[in-house]
Amino acid sequence: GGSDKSTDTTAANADGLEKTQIKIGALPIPDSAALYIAKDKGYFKDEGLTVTIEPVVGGAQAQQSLIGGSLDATQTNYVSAFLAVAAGNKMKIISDLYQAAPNSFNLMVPKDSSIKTPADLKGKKIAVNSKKNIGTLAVTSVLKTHGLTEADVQFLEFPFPEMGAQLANKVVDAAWMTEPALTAVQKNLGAQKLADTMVDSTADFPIAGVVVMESFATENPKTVAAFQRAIAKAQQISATDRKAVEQILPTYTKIDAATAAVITLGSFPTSLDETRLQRVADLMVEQGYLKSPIQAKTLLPGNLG
Amino acid sequence: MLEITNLSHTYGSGPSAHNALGGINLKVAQGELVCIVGPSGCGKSTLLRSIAGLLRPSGGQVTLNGAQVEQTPDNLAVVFQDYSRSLFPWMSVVDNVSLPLRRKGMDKRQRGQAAMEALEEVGLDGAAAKYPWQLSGGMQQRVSIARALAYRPALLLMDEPFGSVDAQTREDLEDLTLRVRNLHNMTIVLITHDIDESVYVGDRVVVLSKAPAGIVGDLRVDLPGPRDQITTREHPDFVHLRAEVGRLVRGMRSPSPSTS
Amino acid sequence: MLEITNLSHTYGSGPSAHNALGGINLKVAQGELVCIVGPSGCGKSTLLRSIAGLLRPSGGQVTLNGAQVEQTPDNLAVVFQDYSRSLFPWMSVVDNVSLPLRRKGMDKRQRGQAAMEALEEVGLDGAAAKYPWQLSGGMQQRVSIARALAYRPALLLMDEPFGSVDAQTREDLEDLTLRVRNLHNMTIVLITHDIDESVYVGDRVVVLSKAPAGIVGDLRVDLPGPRDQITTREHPDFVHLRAEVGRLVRGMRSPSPSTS
Amino acid sequence: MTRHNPLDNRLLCGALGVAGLFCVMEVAGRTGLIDPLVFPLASTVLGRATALVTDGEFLSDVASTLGAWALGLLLTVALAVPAGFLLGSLPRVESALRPILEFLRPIPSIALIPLALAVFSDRFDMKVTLIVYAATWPVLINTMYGLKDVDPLAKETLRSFGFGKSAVLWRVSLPSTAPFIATGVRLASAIALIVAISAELLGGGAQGIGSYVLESGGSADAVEYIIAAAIWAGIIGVITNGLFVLAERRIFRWHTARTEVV
Amino acid sequence: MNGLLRGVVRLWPVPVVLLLWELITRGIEMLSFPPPSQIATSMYTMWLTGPAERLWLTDAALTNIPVSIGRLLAGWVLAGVVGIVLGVALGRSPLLFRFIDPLVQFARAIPPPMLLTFFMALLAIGPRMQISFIAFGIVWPILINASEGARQVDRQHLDTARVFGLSSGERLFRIILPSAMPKIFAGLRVSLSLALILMVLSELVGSTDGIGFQLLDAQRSYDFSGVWGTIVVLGILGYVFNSAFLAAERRVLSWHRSAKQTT
Ligand SMILES: Nc1ncnc2c1ncn2[C@@H]1O[C@H](COP(=O)(O)OP(=O)(O)OP(=O)(O)O)[C@@H](O)[C@H]1O
Ligand SMILES: Nc1ncnc2c1ncn2[C@@H]1O[C@H](COP(=O)(O)OP(=O)(O)OP(=O)(O)O)[C@@H](O)[C@H]1O
Ligand SMILES: [Mg+2]
Ligand SMILES: [Mg+2]
Repeated sequence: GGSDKSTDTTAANADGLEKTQIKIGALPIPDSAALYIAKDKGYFKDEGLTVTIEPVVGGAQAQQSLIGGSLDATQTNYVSAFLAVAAGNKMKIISDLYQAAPNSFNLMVPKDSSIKTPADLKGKKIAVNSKKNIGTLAVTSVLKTHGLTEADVQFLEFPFPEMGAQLANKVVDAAWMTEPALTAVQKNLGAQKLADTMVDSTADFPIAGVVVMESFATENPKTVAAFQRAIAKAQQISATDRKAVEQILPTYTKIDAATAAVITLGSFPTSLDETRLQRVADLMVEQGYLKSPIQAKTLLPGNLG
Repeated sequence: MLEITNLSHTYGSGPSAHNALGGINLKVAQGELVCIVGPSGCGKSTLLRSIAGLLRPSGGQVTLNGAQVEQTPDNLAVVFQDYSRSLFPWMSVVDNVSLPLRRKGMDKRQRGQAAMEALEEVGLDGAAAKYPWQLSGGMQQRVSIARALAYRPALLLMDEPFGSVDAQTREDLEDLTLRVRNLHNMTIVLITHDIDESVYVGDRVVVLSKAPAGIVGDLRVDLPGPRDQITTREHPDFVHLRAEVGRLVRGMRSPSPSTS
Repeated sequence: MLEITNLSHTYGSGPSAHNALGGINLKVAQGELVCIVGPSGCGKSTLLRSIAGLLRPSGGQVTLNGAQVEQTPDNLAVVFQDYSRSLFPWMSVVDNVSLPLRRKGMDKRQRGQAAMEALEEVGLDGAAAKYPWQLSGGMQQRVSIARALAYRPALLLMDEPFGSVDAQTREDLEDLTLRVRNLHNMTIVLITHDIDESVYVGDRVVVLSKAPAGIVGDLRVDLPGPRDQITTREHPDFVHLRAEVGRLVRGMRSPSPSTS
Repeated sequence: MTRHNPLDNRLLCGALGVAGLFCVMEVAGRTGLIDPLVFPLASTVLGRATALVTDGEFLSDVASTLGAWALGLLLTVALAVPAGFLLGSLPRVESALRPILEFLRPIPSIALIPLALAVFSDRFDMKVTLIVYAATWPVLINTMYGLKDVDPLAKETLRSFGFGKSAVLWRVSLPSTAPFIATGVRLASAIALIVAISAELLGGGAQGIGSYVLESGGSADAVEYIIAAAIWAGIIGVITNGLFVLAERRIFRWHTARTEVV
Repeated sequence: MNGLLRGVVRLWPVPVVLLLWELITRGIEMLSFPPPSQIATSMYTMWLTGPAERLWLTDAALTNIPVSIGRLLAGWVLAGVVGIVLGVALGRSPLLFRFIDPLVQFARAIPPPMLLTFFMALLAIGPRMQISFIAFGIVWPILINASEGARQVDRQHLDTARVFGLSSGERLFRIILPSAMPKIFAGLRVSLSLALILMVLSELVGSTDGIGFQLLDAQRSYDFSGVWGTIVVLGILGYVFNSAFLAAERRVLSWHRSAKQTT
């Protein structure tokens, strides 16, 4: 495999784009709203791009698809991206998509739980959607502020939609959740918020962006630039117009309009900022996710190596 | 003891249907040995399977000691024509013979002993520990005879039981059958192609006609007992009866193998 | 044509080994019909399987037209003792018979015709479209005879081929075999338990002894031809020979079924 | 002689069986044996599953999954049956390859998905490859077992008429192994469906039942969607299996006539 | 000794394939496809760098591998018992078959990842849930083969049993089961490999130990030689189980092999 096999490498067209057909992977969650807004409002088309959005399972799988060539670009969370780069994958982040806001990623406990503060979590089981990822990173930093370490708890992997059941069945003592499951467990099970995990060192934490293979970025600079322009426009709308996001959510997720209106959303950054990204890398080093520091700027296009 | 009334059977349906039995009436008394002869494919095995309750006949009925045969009756043994497929390849010869004896309330030792005795009687005590597929055709046939005799059934059905053994063994097995019958007062229905045999062992010989099978002859064999392979076969009645049966079988044969 | 030298075979090994053939020497000339008789389980089928190249004997060798038999030789047909298992249940009767004819380079029509003729000869033209498991035992046996005869082999091996049919059909099949042999100059080795039959159809009768099988008698049958069921069987030489064979078989029998 | 015993009707009995299970699930949900919050009520799920029939998007997903399923199964048969015959009739080759095959066989196709993603630039190809990988084993093994079950006397019969190895293989071994192979294919068919959906579910993609579930993953009642889709997977399984059984009964009448319960 | 030697000689294709694999992976240089030598190193560090008194096994080896094998075998045995009992019942009772068969066909077509949702809801996560999940996922080949085998007993054998008035228990244990045995064993063998797969699946969600857990851990850490290492362990386990199974089968089905042998 490799990007040489990817679809339709048309010669330069009117805009001089190296490639006009792009397949991008996205998760059916609010993070990727801008991709769908850009497609819906025709921003991609304006740039001469034909973009197909395919659902993916998670960052790791999507990155493998980049390598194989079934995707040209994909949404991914930054923790996965840095881990992949540290493992030797050559990838570039080309757009920022999503950033944490207060109460967008909370630790939840069952209604009648004896756990009142994060300090009570010692020796308990916590559900996260994926280990060695943003959830564990954020929860660990909350634990740290309460004098605990990662070793004091046990992380268990569950898909977000199933966490409610695990809380109810007392399989886990707490669950790190995001929307719309977050609202659902509060409504259905009366689950309670134990802590907002996006505070202090993780406040306004960068969550997700779009990555491509390094080779893709070098071979298709104009296409990448066109893509970035389209996303920037869409991010602008998402950042300023919650209604637009509420409207787009039911079109690509099974979140209905009523739920979309009440859930807590993160924010949609309008630029790709290397210092913000560096926070992720630094926290990962601090918590031992990365063995050696990574310069975030090496992951931005134009910084090869 | 055994009463067959108006028994008929048709295999299949529609244009390919085959009417094998066409209304058979037959009574067999307790302790009687009835031989059935008839041309190949006429319906002898079908009749036997109906008596054994292995086949639900299309019409008529079979009663055994007054009760209609619906299920396989109790206290019955069968020596099948296709003996090799009726032995269980996963059991040794002696296990094959002793298996049915479990129903007789014997314990393991008794079963083994009875099985060994029966095997000895058919000349197979040396092969007890072998598996059926290690035996020759005739030996397999003798195992299935031993199994049936060891069981000491009230009614014994035998479908060409001595077809695969040599002449001498055949005679011995005929005598063995007669002896066991007398000892335990069994009722036996025996199908055979050997007309001499039918007259030698039978109290009666029933001749069936070609499909649909019907009874064309029912001869009582009144030979002085005990029978003996040499003297009985020389008896004038024997010679006469065997000629009679031969005539009946021949007369009833249908499209013969071409003799052009 | 066929030459068997010092053929011996032992089944299995160790303490449970069974020595079935103990050094057999036999020559069969082109066009000859040799009958083999011997007690049940002595090793007749084993001998036949060695000739057919279906079993690699432990010792000695079989040569056919000067060439040693390693594989199954060409232009050979076998009627197995366990005929029902040698028919293919997934094919109709006529297909079973015509299948081997493919080797004869016949086209489909010719094959069908030859198969139908053979079935007619054994009296089964009415059953051509049926499946083997829809036939009676004797009918299945005749199908496998028809299959072998239709093939017109140079060497035909038959293992108790007429055991499951009635007396009249048996005689017809014996005559059919003789006729086909004469027409196509086949060499035939036929195993039988019927001493009369061995003398009636055979040019020679070979008598085997009990395990390990050895040849205890090899009698030339010099009866005037063409043979006829009635006159031949009345011929004094026939009566004499059959008594001779009977004596040989009886003499060689080993542990007999108990006659207590 | 025609008896109209309702219990002779396959469809009716099957429907009763399914209805029975449905009622049990519903009662379990209503009595709180299974918490409806944890696992939705049978009636809720049924409603969701019924609604999917009119969902054009879902139907095209089903079509896409079935496409991969059919192609995968076809390739499996084309590959595994000859391979089974080869291994079954050449013991030397079999013993040489056995360590490799027995090593590969238990490797979960699901564990291979991330690796397959890195190799295939086309998800359909990837799906089909994974299907073939997983579905080959039952067909291969059943073929080899069936081959061992061929009546030696039937083979000898043909050999005695001077037919060569290949003719014996083609005219005796194949027909008498065929019922075994058919069972293997029937097993493989369900596995193929399972792998197709799992690959979509764990590997992502734009089309397929698994992708449909994936898209609903962000919803609050995702579990309902998962179960509704699972029900459709099950129904497809019942239908395809029924078709296979029907075909088997027609083709292997000679086999069933001798053995089946009367 | 001779047999052992022959066994070793029989394994000759293994080094050949390994060498080829090494050459190819070195040639293509893909991160997700590390060469076997690297996989071996990582397997060694993962499992064999423990203290000598524990046979050099690491904590990871001692915690993950035995629990996984335990779950796998428990699930397999459970599936074997249920599959044979239910399968034979279905095979011998046309009525039961008509009622249950659609459910069986339905249940076995549900992809295990979806099934996991159901099992997690029904039984809280833990060995109980994992074992029943494994058993449920692998029971089908056993069940179907058993029912097929029980249905297709040679009619002559059954007639013989009926004629001699064998009780239903004897019919079952002495006729039906032995005739169905070859098919049942084919099913058991397929399931044994499936069990390994389901075991991994059951350990991917919400588990805290096991080989699947370790696989997930390696995947999450982008440790591809670790991923491959666990895959290799799965392969080895599968090979060992299968060999043990075949040895057992050879004993139980010796009659079958000999009866069906061409002389
Ligand atoms: N596969 C086998 N394994 C072990 N022993 C065998 C095997 N086949 C045959 N035998 C033994 O070899 C001897 C000769 O068998 P064979 O079938 O040749 O006898 P036969 O002369 O044809 O007898 P019959 O007239 O009863 O058919 C028998 O004692 C039998 O037990
Ligand atoms: N399962 C079946 N389906 C269709 N027809 C059958 C079936 N079984 C037997 N027949 C037919 O019924 C007729 C009688 O068969 P049966 O087996 O009773 O004959 P038989 O008298 O025992 O003959 P043989 O002496 O040759 O054994 C035959 O013509 C046969 O073709
Ligand atoms: Mg008959
Ligand atoms: Mg023989």
